[in-house]
Parts: sequence; structure tokens; C-alpha cells
Amino acid sequence: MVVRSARTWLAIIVGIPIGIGLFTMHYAGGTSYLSSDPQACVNCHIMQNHFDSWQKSSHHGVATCVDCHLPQEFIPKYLAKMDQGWRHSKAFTLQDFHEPIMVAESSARIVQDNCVRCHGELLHPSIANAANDRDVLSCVHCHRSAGHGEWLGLGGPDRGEAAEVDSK
Amino acid sequence: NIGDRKQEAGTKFVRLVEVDEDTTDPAVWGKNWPSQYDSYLRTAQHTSTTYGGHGGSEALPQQKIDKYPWLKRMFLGYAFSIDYRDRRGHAYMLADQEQTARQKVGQSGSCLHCHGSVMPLYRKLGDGDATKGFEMTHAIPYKELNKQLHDIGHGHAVSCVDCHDPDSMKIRVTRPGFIQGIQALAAGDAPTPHIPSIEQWRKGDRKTPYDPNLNGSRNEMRSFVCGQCHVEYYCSSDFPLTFPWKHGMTVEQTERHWNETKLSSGERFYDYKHKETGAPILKAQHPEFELWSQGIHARSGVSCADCHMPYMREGATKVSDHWVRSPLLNVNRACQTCHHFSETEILARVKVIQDKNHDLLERAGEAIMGLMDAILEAKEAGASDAQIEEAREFQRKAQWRLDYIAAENSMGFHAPQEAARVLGEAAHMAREGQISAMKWNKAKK
Amino acid sequence: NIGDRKQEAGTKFVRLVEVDEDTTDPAVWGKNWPSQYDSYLRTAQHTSTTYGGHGGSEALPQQKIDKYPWLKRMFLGYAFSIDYRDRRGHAYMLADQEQTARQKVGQSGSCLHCHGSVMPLYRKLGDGDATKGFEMTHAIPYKELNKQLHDIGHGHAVSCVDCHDPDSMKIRVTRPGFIQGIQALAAGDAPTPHIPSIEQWRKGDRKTPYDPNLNGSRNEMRSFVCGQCHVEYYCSSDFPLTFPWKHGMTVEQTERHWNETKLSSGERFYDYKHKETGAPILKAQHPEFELWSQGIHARSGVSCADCHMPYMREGATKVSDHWVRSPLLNVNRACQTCHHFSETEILARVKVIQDKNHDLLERAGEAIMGLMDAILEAKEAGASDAQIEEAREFQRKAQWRLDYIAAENSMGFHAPQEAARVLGEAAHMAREGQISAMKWNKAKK
Ligand code: HEC
Ligand code: HEC
Ligand code: HEC
Ligand code: HEC
Ligand code: HEC
Ligand code: HEC
Ligand code: HEC
Ligand code: HEC
Ligand code: HEC
Ligand code: HEC
Ligand code: HEC
Ligand code: HEC
Ligand code: HEC
Ligand code: HEC
Ligand SMILES: [Ca+2]
Ligand SMILES: [Ca+2]
Repeated sequence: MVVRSARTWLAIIVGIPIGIGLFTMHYAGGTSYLSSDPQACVNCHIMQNHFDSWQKSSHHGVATCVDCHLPQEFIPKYLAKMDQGWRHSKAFTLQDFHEPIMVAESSARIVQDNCVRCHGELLHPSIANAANDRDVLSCVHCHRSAGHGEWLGLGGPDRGEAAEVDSK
Repeated sequence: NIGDRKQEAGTKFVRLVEVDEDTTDPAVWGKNWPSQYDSYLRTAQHTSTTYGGHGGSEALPQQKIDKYPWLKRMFLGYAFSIDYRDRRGHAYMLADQEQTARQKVGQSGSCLHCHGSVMPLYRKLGDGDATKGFEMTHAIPYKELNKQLHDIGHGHAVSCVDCHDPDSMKIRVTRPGFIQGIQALAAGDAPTPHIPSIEQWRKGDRKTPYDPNLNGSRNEMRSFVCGQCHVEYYCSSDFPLTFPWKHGMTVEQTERHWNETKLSSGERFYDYKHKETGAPILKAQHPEFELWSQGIHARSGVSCADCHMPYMREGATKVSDHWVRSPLLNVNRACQTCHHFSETEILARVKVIQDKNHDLLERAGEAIMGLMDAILEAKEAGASDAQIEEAREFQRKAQWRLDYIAAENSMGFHAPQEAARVLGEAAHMAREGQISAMKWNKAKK
Repeated sequence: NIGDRKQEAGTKFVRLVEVDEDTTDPAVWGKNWPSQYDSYLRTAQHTSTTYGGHGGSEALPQQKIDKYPWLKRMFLGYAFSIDYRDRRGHAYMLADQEQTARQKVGQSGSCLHCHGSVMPLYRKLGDGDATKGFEMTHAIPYKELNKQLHDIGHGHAVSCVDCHDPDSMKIRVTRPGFIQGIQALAAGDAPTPHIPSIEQWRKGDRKTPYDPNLNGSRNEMRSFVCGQCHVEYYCSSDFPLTFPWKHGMTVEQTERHWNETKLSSGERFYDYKHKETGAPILKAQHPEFELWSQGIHARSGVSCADCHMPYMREGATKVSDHWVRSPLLNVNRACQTCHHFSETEILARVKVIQDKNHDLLERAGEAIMGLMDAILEAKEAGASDAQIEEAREFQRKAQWRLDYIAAENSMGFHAPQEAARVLGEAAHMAREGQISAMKWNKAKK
């Protein structure tokens, strides 16, 4: 409910926030989204846990954030950057996102593609053969800690008062 | 080196021979998929863990009924009291079935459903319609049907074609017993958080029945293939092989299914009457699929194949380990991809779970002995059938629960809390029955 | 907004006022750490979930003994049968203790250990030595001791200084009962996979006793602070407050500790004699720390604070939520940090676990009623004490187990399989006792 009304509101005044959004993005370090340096992501303290847990993962020497979280072909990459960049600054400004942050379905697919991109050679045949199979087993079904040592989200400012009221 | 690997990666699924629905001989498939075949063959090896695999010699698994005297007594009046052993690898399934002394009392053709590569025979009997053929087999004696199976050249244990589509190699289910069972489950209204595709299907118009091969997700199929056999069943000559899932998969829900079933004689369903007490007993067989369904792994989408057929690296590719066996012999691949604890720690966790359930199992075993003794005493003291009816009913209930976990093969691991709950109920109900029998002379004649 | 947040990140730990060991008033600490204080204050709010928090009015929690009639009957002969309510937030702990009708029968000064900010008083009584002071309090009546506490200005519920070092703000334990209990545990040989630092300490020469504040890891401290109070105890005037962990923390190990304890009269330890049956009963109180220790979370290093005081983001800093309460009101912070399932799914999982244990609890409750009835019947029929001794012993055992889970406050969630196991044993033992009582005239006089 909350999310939807925020979106509606956003749609109505879409013109204004583009300007503010660009400013916010810049000020908050959001433009760093266009960089490949993991430090860039941590500019945003909300990403700190993900950075920390990435550092504890088997991949921290071989893959940085964008290697997994952005498509690698040029055009899709920049489309995704725009899409995610926009979602990022909107979320950050409105503080309306779910915490702990949960990966969006579209981003999960990007991640999966990137696993396959690097590991295409050593693949389970039935996964390899099913490149476009939506039903394919996801790599993180088994390798749940490949990118991040362990799940390390962090609760946000919502103290659960809503749940409190509902339960009465 | 890398060159080698690249080549291997390229040689996936090159077919050297054709295989089709009638190719039940795994050796033929093995020419195309040698790694899988190779590991499949290892199911002939002896394996053993604290509670898994089998004790006894290489040649013959240990008798379960010797290990647990109460188990033997529970089965008096039924073939399982003659010969009931530890399971072993898939390679033995047909031979062990042929050789069990339970055959002495005569078994039904239904048995073959889970011990042989039986689909061509079903099609033959049903003139091309496997379901029709299947539904005839309960009436044919085992020995006769098994001879036919061998005669037409399909006397093999579970084979590739039973789980794989020979054209696409996709996994699939073939067994009519499973398909009918899961359709009944879907058509009912028991929640199935462990099978999301059923909840999905229920949102539709329900006009075409749920079809596991069409509706099931890839991940679900990795459990369904096992659910064709590792389940509770009725398998005798009165009616076709049945999986009791109409009301759901818990011990209470499957009990309700049996309680609502009638024998062709019109009586309420039972497997046998207990020789000593006369109680109308339900026999539980290996409900792995059912117990798993009540656990946290199932709910989290962890499939049988994840633990029992984990991927293994073979050169530049990964294959599913077809050496189906205890994951405890294989912790690094079966558990550690998901659980980043040491092997010692993982084994210790399993031990804690299994030991607790084993204690409860022995406790419930004592309790059921107490119940049987009390009924006998009441009978000797002159109790009428009516006066011990309640006690007998308790025996049916308690024994059903106890057997459910005793016959299940993970010593409770597949759903630790559920197993403990069921065993606690079993022990308690047995003692309630004992109390009822002790009070027989207060009951009306 | 963003500007605010950048600033917040820089303002950690600026002290506006000094706090020391005698600062028990949380309002003073609150000047330095307003967010923590703010959430701490919220423990005065009413919370309620299916099994957690409290039913009843805002003013007074529901009577547990009304909700479960068998509970009331179990406690006959003991103060808990007069008044025994749902718990509520930390803010109420002192007031609730002062007001409970259990005070009518007179309580010991030991009670204050867990309901007030009592350390300055212990030091005063012991001339600076808190342990010495603590060991005097069981002999002082509650009302007297509590008056002293208020008179010297420390009449507060659990306060910052009880868990935090006022200089470094590090978390620490202060309560002598806990320190002695955990030292006895360490000195024994029960495995403690949930407290690795004890296993580490045991590798040393054991010359200096295990010291939780020195040897415990930061992560362990996040549970130890709660283990100061959320534990099974003896607390009356016969000897000082005791946590029964000498042989370990399971229900059997703590029972063994009590069975080996002697009252000053020389008799084997018991809390009270059951009014109806005369059985020498052990009372179990809120063994959260103990049950948690048997679960998979403890074993995986998940602490009480992880779920009951989860971190929350306040601008750019993270703070621990001092609004200690049911995590089910707070799933996103308490569970989703580790479990990536939807809130609905997580709540459903907890429901499955708790409902199962609740069913078993009611079952064991029925069973204990059966046992008590049977002893009464035997007595009426003329049974001697010797003839019902075995049945009474069963009551002691069964009731200990049942109470262990009934008094524990997570409805089994802290260790699902263990809770089910204990309840199964409870129900079974109760029925065994009933059978024994029914056979009284076969026992020797
Ligand atoms: C401006 C601050 C900020 C920066 C810089 C930032 N993030 Fe985020 N990120 C957020 C916020 C806020 C969310 C939550 C958004 C939501 O849930 O809609 C988020 C969510 C995500 C998600 C999960 C949501 C999804 O779309 O699946 C991923 C993945 C992610 N960020 C990756 C990155 C990477 C990679 C970088 C650096 C290249 C980065 N972030 C830089 C603030 C930031
Ligand atoms: C080796 C691959 C890999 C790398 C490198 C990596 N991640 Fe991730 N990330 C993942 C995977 C896998 C997920 C979970 C996706 C899913 O659940 O489907 C994830 C999830 C996330 C999420 C969503 C939160 C969640 O738990 O669902 C955020 C935010 C995120 N990553 C940020 C980062 C940041 C910031 C970095 C760099 C410091 C980074 N990631 C580096 C693989 C990676
Ligand atoms: C940028 C390239 C890249 C991406 C993207 C990537 N990996 Fe890797 N991965 C590597 C490299 C390089 C290694 C180390 C290989 C070695 O040591 O031989 C590795 C190692 C691994 C290993 C073995 C080490 C371990 O953690 O057990 C696994 C499993 C793995 N990757 C899974 C994944 C998964 C799952 C994803 C997607 C979430 C992924 N990888 C994404 C490059 C990548
Ligand atoms: C999360 C892992 C896991 C999953 C999922 C799982 N199992 Fe198991 N299974 C085990 C463990 C562990 C044992 C105990 C092995 C032992 O005691 O040696 C076991 C035991 C068994 C056994 C007895 C093995 C033996 O060696 O005696 C059978 C048969 C079995 N499982 C079948 C199944 C079936 C069928 C499914 C799916 C419906 C399933 N399992 C799902 C882990 C799993
Ligand atoms: C066609 C029926 C059938 C199917 C399908 C089947 N099993 Fe079995 N399974 C059996 C039988 C029968 C045995 C016992 C063989 C014996 O004792 O001779 C057995 C034995 C086992 C054992 C014990 C092995 C040992 O070494 O002790 C495990 C583990 C097992 N099955 C797991 C699975 C899993 C996992 C699947 C699915 C991937 C599966 N089974 C599919 C019928 C089947
Ligand atoms: C629904 C599938 C199914 C049917 C029908 C079935 N079995 Fe089995 N059978 C199994 C599975 C799975 C195992 C391995 C697990 C176990 O031993 O508990 C097994 C194990 C066995 C074993 C080895 C262990 C033991 O019990 O001594 C024998 C012998 C056996 N079956 C005989 C039979 C006979 C005879 C029938 C017919 C009455 C029959 N089976 C019907 C699935 C089935
Ligand atoms: C069903 C479980 C499962 C899924 C899904 C899965 N893996 Fe694996 N993976 C495993 C197991 C088990 C191993 C260990 C094999 C071994 O050690 O022999 C493994 C090994 C690997 C390795 C090799 C590590 C090494 O030691 O060299 C890589 C890389 C890898 N997986 C990547 C992936 C990627 C990428 C995907 C998705 C496309 C994926 N996996 C999907 C179970 C899985
Ligand atoms: C009891 C069921 C069962 C039997 C019998 C069986 N398989 Fe499989 N097979 C599976 C499962 C489950 C998978 C994993 C499929 C997936 O993840 O989609 C699999 C996967 C495969 C794959 C795909 C690659 C891989 O290794 O994951 C091949 C090829 C294969 N099996 C060949 C065979 C051959 C050859 C035989 C006979 C010798 C055989 N299978 C017998 C269940 C079975
Ligand atoms: C594909 C992933 C996967 C595999 C493989 C797997 N697990 Fe798990 N396991 C899970 C998940 C998911 C949970 C549920 C807890 C959670 O949400 O993190 C879990 C929970 C557990 C628990 C705690 C719950 C309980 O039942 O007590 C134990 C113990 C456990 N697993 C042991 C094992 C063992 C032993 C194996 C190997 C035989 C294994 N797991 C294989 C994913 C897996
Ligand atoms: C993995 C999470 C987790 C851990 C760790 C944990 N708890 Fe809990 N606790 C719960 C849940 C879930 C409940 C049930 C709450 C409910 O029913 O509303 C609960 C209930 C409680 C309650 C009753 C709460 C109420 O609202 O009535 C107390 C008291 C408690 N726990 C104390 C502890 C203590 C002390 C520890 C450590 C020794 C601990 N818990 C560890 C999750 C946890
Ligand atoms: C070892 C710590 C400890 C000691 C000693 C202790 N309590 Fe408590 N008390 C607790 C905890 C923890 C709770 C909250 C959990 C619960 O209610 O089960 C509690 C709850 C209560 C409650 C509210 C719930 C109820 O039982 O009605 C009262 C009243 C109470 N205690 C009185 C006393 C009295 C009187 C004594 C002395 C005989 C005493 N307490 C000794 C820890 C302790
Ligand atoms: C000094 C003793 C003491 C300490 C230390 C303590 N508690 Fe408590 N706790 C109590 C008492 C007493 C109550 C019951 C208060 C009442 O009912 O009046 C209680 C109540 C609770 C409740 C029930 C809250 C509600 O709203 O129903 C929870 C949850 C809880 N405590 C968890 C914890 C956790 C987690 C810790 C450690 C971080 C902890 N406690 C530390 C004594 C203590
Ligand atoms: C029942 C025990 C308990 C009481 C009482 C308590 N705290 Fe804490 N406090 C904790 C725990 C546990 C942590 C987490 C420490 C860690 O992770 O190292 C903590 C952390 C803190 C921190 C460090 C930052 C943070 O939020 O994690 C501050 C500051 C703090 N508490 C202040 C206070 C104040 C002020 C009070 C009194 C109003 C208070 N505490 C009462 C247990 C307690
Ligand atoms: C700090 C991490 C962490 C937190 C917080 C946490 N868990 Fe867990 N949980 C685990 C781990 C680790 C396991 C064991 C399985 C494994 O190894 O993945 C587990 C297992 C479980 C299981 C399966 C085992 C069982 O007991 O049945 C359930 C259910 C569960 N958690 C629910 C919860 C709930 C509900 C909460 C919040 C109240 C919670 N968890 C909080 C880490 C956590
Ligand atoms: Ca059956
Ligand atoms: Ca006690």
C-alpha cells in the first residue's frame, strides 16, 4: 500500500524530481553508481553491509559489485544503470524501500547471467542448455553465499508499529 | 589443460546410440552418458552410517526386526514379521524384492511399481495405455507379473527411462501411482507450501487435472522423481496401488485417508489384524516424501536431489551424482554448498537430531509393548471384544504413528520437530490404550 | 534529509553527563544515548502475538493459570497456583513483582536478583563485595530487602548499568547468580557447542575459574546478558539463588542437578509437595537461555540480541533496538537479515512450529491430569505412601518436563525439536505414572 501510493505520487510530480533527483544522486554519491569501484557503492552507507559481506566472500578478489549486478554488454549496461540508478536515488530520497534490502527479480536475473558469463565453461549441462529457460535452477539456490559471505542485511527505521496495531 | 576442458564442455549430450521409451537397460544409456551411468552403477556398493545404509554383511542387509524386538511383535500377523531388513542401494531393488521371505505368503503384482523398470509392461497390459495396465496389476500375483517383466526383457532395477525423457533428457515422472496420488493431493485443499506449483494450479479453473510433468517446476521435479517410490502406500490385491494423499501428507491426514477407505468387503480399511490383540492395523511404509514435505528444507525449496544426488565436478563440467545414497557420506557436496560449517559440525548437528529421535523411537517401542501386554491380559481375564475395542483402536493409532517414523529412513532428519511430535504422540497413545485395556471391566460389554 | 544523515554518522558516543556503577537511573544514561533510551522506554508498551507478549488488559496481564486449568492444578500447594500471569515488558518487572499475589505467602530477597537494579545494594550488604552481599539476600524477606533498595534510591527495573560497563559501554554481566552458574557449567564436562569460549577455556589449566566478562566473546555476551535472568532457578529462603547448570543445560541435566541437591533439612531437593498427591515437585521457571542452548540458532551463533534487540538503522548509524520484545512484531529486522523469505512466509514457519508444540502441551496437560486423578483414586482406595511412591516419582518427572516448556516463553520456537521431545516425554511419563498408580495394590506396601 505504502509503496503504491508513493509511486502514484511520484508519477504526478514526475517533472520536478528529475531535477532534484539528479541533484540528490550527485550529492549522495549516487553518480558513483556509474563507476565500477566497489567503494563507489559504499558511498551510500546503506550499502555498507553488502560491501562488508562481499569482502568476506570467496569472490572478493575476483569480482566487484558491477561484475555481478550489472549486465556487461554496453547498451543494456547503461539502461540498467539508468533504471537502477533512478530506483536508487528515488529510494534513498524517499526512504520508502524495504529494509533489509531484497534483490529485485530483474536484478536477480542479471546476477544469474553474470554467474553464467564467468562460469560458462564449468557448468552443469542441464543449466547450460537452458539459457533461456525461466524455470532454470538459480545458482544461488545452492551457492547462496557466493557474492556475500553471509546474508547481512540491516533493518531500517520501521519499528513495526503497524504490526503492533494489527495484532491487537 | 584448459584446452581439454573446453573440449569436454563441448561434448555434452553427444548421442552415440539412440534410446527410447522401451530402452530400460541402463547400460545402453550409459554409452551416451557415461559419467551418470558410472555413478549409477555404484549404487551396488555397500554403504553404512549410524542410522543409514545397512548393517549386516555385504550379501544381505541386517534384519530391522531383530534390531527392534517391538517392531517384530508389532508386525505379528503380517509378512513384515517374517523378513524386514535395512534398505540398500538402487542396484539391488529388484533382486531384494524377489528374494525377500515375505514372498512366501504371496505378494501382489502392485509391488513391481517401485522395484522394476515396469512401464513397458504396463503399456503392454493396457494395450498402450499404461494407467490401464497399471490398474490391472494388483490382481496379478507378483511372481507371475515379475516373470512377464523378465520375459519381455525389462527385468531391471529403476532405470534412466523411469526418470528421464529419452528425447530431451528432461527429468519427468512416469509412475501412475504417483501421478494419481499427486493429482488427488492437488484436487484437495491441504496447504502445500512445499509444492508451490500446486498452489499455483489451484488458482486456475481446475478443469484439467494437475500434471506434474507439465505444471511442476524443475526444482519440484527433483523431488517428484523420488516421490514415485519413497512414499507410504497400499499395495495388495484388494485394489490398485494407492498413495493416500487426498487430505494432505501429514501423519494425521494420511490416516484420515485410510480411515475413510473401504475394503472390497465393505469393512473400514486395514492392512492386517494383529495376531495377538486382533487390532485392525495400518502398516506405514517409507514415507520419506511425506516427512520431507513437513520439514524446513522442503519449505525452503531444497529437493531430494540436492542432498542425495549433488552435483559433482567432472573435468570441465558438473554432473548429478547418480550414486544415490546417504548424504552423510558426502557432506562437502551435499550440505556444504549451502551450510558453511565444518564437516564435523554438520555431522554433529545431524547426530543430535537423529539421536533424539532414536531415543523417542525406543521409548514409543516400549510403550507399544505395554499396550499389547495389557490387551492380552484383559483378554485372558475374560474381556469381550467390545470391552477392548477402545484399546485396539489406540493400538491402531499409536502403531501407525510409530511405524510412520520407524519405516521412514532418515531417523527423523527430514523433519526433526515433526518426527519428534509424531513419536511423542505414538508413545502417549500407546499408554492411553494400555490404560483403557486395564480398565476393561469398567467398559460396557 | 541526507544532510542530516551525514551528520548523524559523526555523533556517536558524545557524553553529556557522567555515569558510573551507581547510576541506576536509566534517564541519566538516556542523556548520553537517547536512541537506546528511547527504545528502552517503549518496553512499557503493550505487545501481543498469538503466544507471545500478554493477553489481558493494558493494566494487568492475563492469568496463565486460568488459560490452562491443568497448570493451576499442577501448582496446588505452591504460590504459583494463586497468581501466575503472562509476562510483559521490562519496564514492569519490579512493579509486577511487588504486586503479584504470590507475595501473600512471603517471598525471599533472592527474588530481586532479576527484577531490580540491585548491584549497589549487594555491594552495600557485602561491604563492597557484591557476591558476599548477594549470598546474604535469600535469608532476608523480600519486602524488607525491596524497601532497602528503594530507600537507597535504586528502585528501578533492569537498567543500563546492569548490562553495560559505564566507562566503555561494553556489554557485560553483573549478576552473581549467572556468574556462579556459568562457572559451574564450565567446570563440568557437558558439551557446550553453543558457547565456544567455554570449550576454549577448558583447554587451559582451569586454575582461574571461567569468567564470562573476560573469556566470553562479544557474540556470546549478546546472549549472556539475558541469561542473567531468563533461566531456570531456585529462589527461596533455604539457600542462595542457584542456576542448576553443573551437569549441563538440558532438561535431564538440570533435573539431575536438582536431584543431587539436598535441602538444609537433609532431604532430597524439591520446591513443594503437591497438595493433592503429596508428590515432591520441581518447579521450572522460564528456561529461555537453556532451551535456546539446545537449538540450531544457538549452535549457529545466533544470539538473543540478534532476534530480540536487532540492529536498526538510525540515519547513518546502527543502533540496537532496546525495545526488547517479541521478534514477530519486528520480522524484517529480527529475521529477514538472515532469512530471505517474505514476512508472511517467516510468520507461517513460526506458526507451524509453535502450533505443533502447543498441541503437544495441551496433550501433556491432559496426561498429567490423568496421573493426578489416578493417585487420588489409589489413595482413596487405601494405598499406602510406599504403594504410590513410584507414581509420585513419575509426577515429579513428568511435571518437571511439562513445566519446562510451559514456563519457557517461546512456545518451543527456541529449539523446536527439543521442545517437542520434552513434551512427548512429559505426556508419556505422566501416563506411565497413571498406570503405576492404577496398579498400586500390586506394589509392596
Ligand atoms: C545513493 C546511495 C546508494 C549508492 C551509491 C548505491 N546504492 Fe545500492 N541501494 C541503495 C538503496 C537506497 C537501495 C534500496 C532500493 C530498493 O529497495 O528499491 C539499494 C538497493 C540495491 C540493490 C538491490 C535492489 C535491486 O535493485 O535489486 C542492489 C543489487 C544494489 N543496491 C547494488 C548497488 C551497487 C552495485 C552499487 C554501486 C555500483 C550501489 N548499489 C550504490 C542505495 C545506494
Ligand atoms: C560474485 C557475485 C557478487 C558480487 C561481487 C557482489 N554481489 Fe551483491 N549479490 C550477489 C548475489 C548472488 C545476490 C543475491 C541475489 C539473489 O538472492 O537472487 C546479491 C545481492 C545483493 C544485494 C541485495 C540484497 C540481498 O541480500 O538480496 C545488494 C544490495 C548487493 N548484492 C550489493 C552488492 C554490493 C554493494 C557489492 C560490492 C561491494 C556486491 N553486491 C558484490 C552477488 C554478488
Ligand atoms: C567476474 C567473473 C565472475 C562472476 C560474475 C562470478 N564468478 Fe564465481 N568465480 C570467479 C572466479 C575467477 C573464481 C575463482 C576460480 C578459481 O579459483 O579457480 C570463482 C569461483 C567460484 C566458485 C568456487 C568458490 C566457492 O565460492 O566455492 C563458485 C561456487 C562460484 N564462483 C559461483 C559463482 C556464482 C554463483 C556467481 C553468481 C552469483 C559467480 N560465481 C559469479 C569469477 C566470477
Ligand atoms: C537437506 C538434505 C536432505 C533432503 C532435502 C532429503 N534428504 Fe533424505 N536424507 C538426508 C539425511 C541427512 C539422511 C540420513 C542419512 C543417514 O542417516 O546416513 C537421509 C536419509 C534418507 C534415506 C535413507 C538413506 C540411507 O542411506 O539409508 C532415504 C531413502 C532418503 N533420505 C530419501 C529422501 C527423499 C525421497 C527425499 C525427498 C523427498 C529426501 N531424502 C530429501 C538428507 C536429505
Ligand atoms: C522406482 C522406485 C524408486 C525410485 C524412483 C527411487 N527409489 Fe530410492 N530406493 C528404491 C528402493 C526399492 C530402494 C531399496 C533397495 C533395496 O534395499 O534393495 C531404494 C533405496 C534408496 C536409498 C538407500 C540407499 C542405500 O545405499 O542404502 C536412498 C538414499 C534412496 N533410495 C534415495 C532415492 C532418491 C533421492 C531418489 C530420487 C532421486 C530415489 N531414491 C528414487 C526405490 C526407488
Ligand atoms: C510405492 C513404492 C513401493 C512399493 C509399491 C513397494 N516397495 Fe518395496 N521398497 C520401496 C522403497 C522406497 C524401499 C527402500 C526403503 C526402505 O527399505 O524402507 C523398498 C524396500 C523394499 C525391500 C528391502 C527392505 C526390506 O523391506 O526388507 C524389500 C524386500 C521390498 N521393498 C519388497 C517389496 C514388496 C514385497 C512389495 C510389495 C508388497 C513392495 N516392496 C512394494 C518402495 C516400494
Ligand atoms: C543444485 C545445486 C547447484 C546449483 C543449482 C548450482 N551449483 Fe554450482 N556446484 C554445486 C555443487 C554441489 C558443487 C561442488 C561440486 C564438487 O565439489 O564436485 C558446485 C561447484 C561449482 C563450481 C566449482 C567450484 C570448484 O570447486 O571449482 C562453480 C564455479 C559453480 N558450482 C558455479 C555455479 C554456477 C555459476 C551455477 C549457476 C549457473 C551453479 N553453480 C549452480 C551445486 C550447484
Ligand atoms: C531416480 C531418478 C533417476 C534415475 C533412475 C536416473 N536419473 Fe539422471 N537425473 C536425475 C535427476 C534428479 C537429475 C538432475 C536433473 C536436474 O537437475 O534437472 C538427473 C540428471 C541427469 C542428466 C543431466 C546432467 C546431470 O548430470 O545433471 C543426465 C545426462 C542423466 N541424468 C543421465 C542418466 C542416466 C544415463 C541414467 C541411467 C544410468 C539416469 N540418469 C538415471 C534422476 C535420475
Ligand atoms: C540447497 C540448499 C541446502 C542444502 C543442500 C542443505 N540445506 Fe540444510 N538448510 C537449508 C535451508 C534453506 C534451511 C532452513 C534455514 C534457513 O532458512 O536458513 C536449512 C536448515 C538446516 C538445518 C536446521 C533445521 C533443522 O532441520 O534442524 C539443519 C540441521 C540442516 N539444514 C542440515 C543440513 C544437512 C545435514 C544437509 C546435507 C545432508 C543440508 N542441510 C543440506 C538449505 C540447504
Ligand atoms: C532466532 C531468533 C531468536 C533467538 C536467537 C532467541 N529468541 Fe527468544 N523468541 C524468538 C521468537 C520467534 C519468539 C516467539 C515470540 C512470540 O511468540 O511472539 C521468542 C520468544 C521469547 C520470549 C517471550 C517473548 C514474548 O513476547 O512473550 C522471551 C522472554 C525470549 N524469547 C527470550 C530469549 C532469550 C533470553 C534468548 C537467548 C537465550 C532468546 N530469546 C533467543 C526468537 C528468538
Ligand atoms: C533468575 C531470575 C529470576 C528470579 C530469581 C525471579 N524472577 Fe520473576 N521473572 C523472571 C523473568 C525472566 C520473568 C519473565 C518471564 C516469565 O514471566 O516467564 C519473570 C516474571 C515474573 C513475574 C510476572 C509473570 C508472573 O509470573 O506472573 C512475576 C510476578 C515475578 N516474576 C515474580 C517473582 C518473584 C516473586 C520471585 C521470587 C520468588 C521472582 N520473580 C524471582 C526472572 C526471575
Ligand atoms: C535483570 C533481569 C533481566 C534481564 C537482564 C533481562 N530480562 Fe527480560 N525480562 C525480565 C523480567 C522480570 C521480565 C518480565 C517483566 C514483567 O512481566 O513484569 C522480562 C520480560 C522479557 C520479555 C517479554 C516482553 C514482553 O513485551 O512481553 C522479553 C522478550 C525479554 N524479557 C527478553 C530479554 C532479552 C532478550 C534480554 C537480554 C537482551 C533480557 N530479557 C534481559 C528480566 C530480565
Ligand atoms: C538487558 C541488557 C541491556 C540493558 C538493560 C541495556 N542494554 Fe544497551 N545494549 C545491550 C546489548 C546486548 C547491546 C549490543 C551490544 C553489542 O552488540 O556489542 C547494547 C548496545 C548498546 C549501545 C551500543 C550501540 C548500539 O545500539 O548497539 C549503547 C550506546 C547502549 N546499549 C546504551 C544503553 C542504554 C542507554 C541503556 C539504558 C537505557 C541500555 N543500553 C540498557 C544490552 C542492554
Ligand atoms: C543472525 C542470523 C539469524 C537470525 C537473526 C535468525 N535466524 Fe533463523 N536461522 C539461522 C541459521 C544459521 C539457521 C540454521 C540453518 C542454517 O544453517 O542455515 C536458522 C534456522 C532457522 C529455522 C529452521 C530451524 C528450526 O528451528 O526449525 C527457522 C524456522 C528459522 N531460522 C526462523 C527464524 C526466525 C523466525 C527468526 C526471527 C525471529 C530468525 N530465524 C532469525 C540464522 C538466523
Ligand atoms: Ca501402508
Ligand atoms: Ca526452578
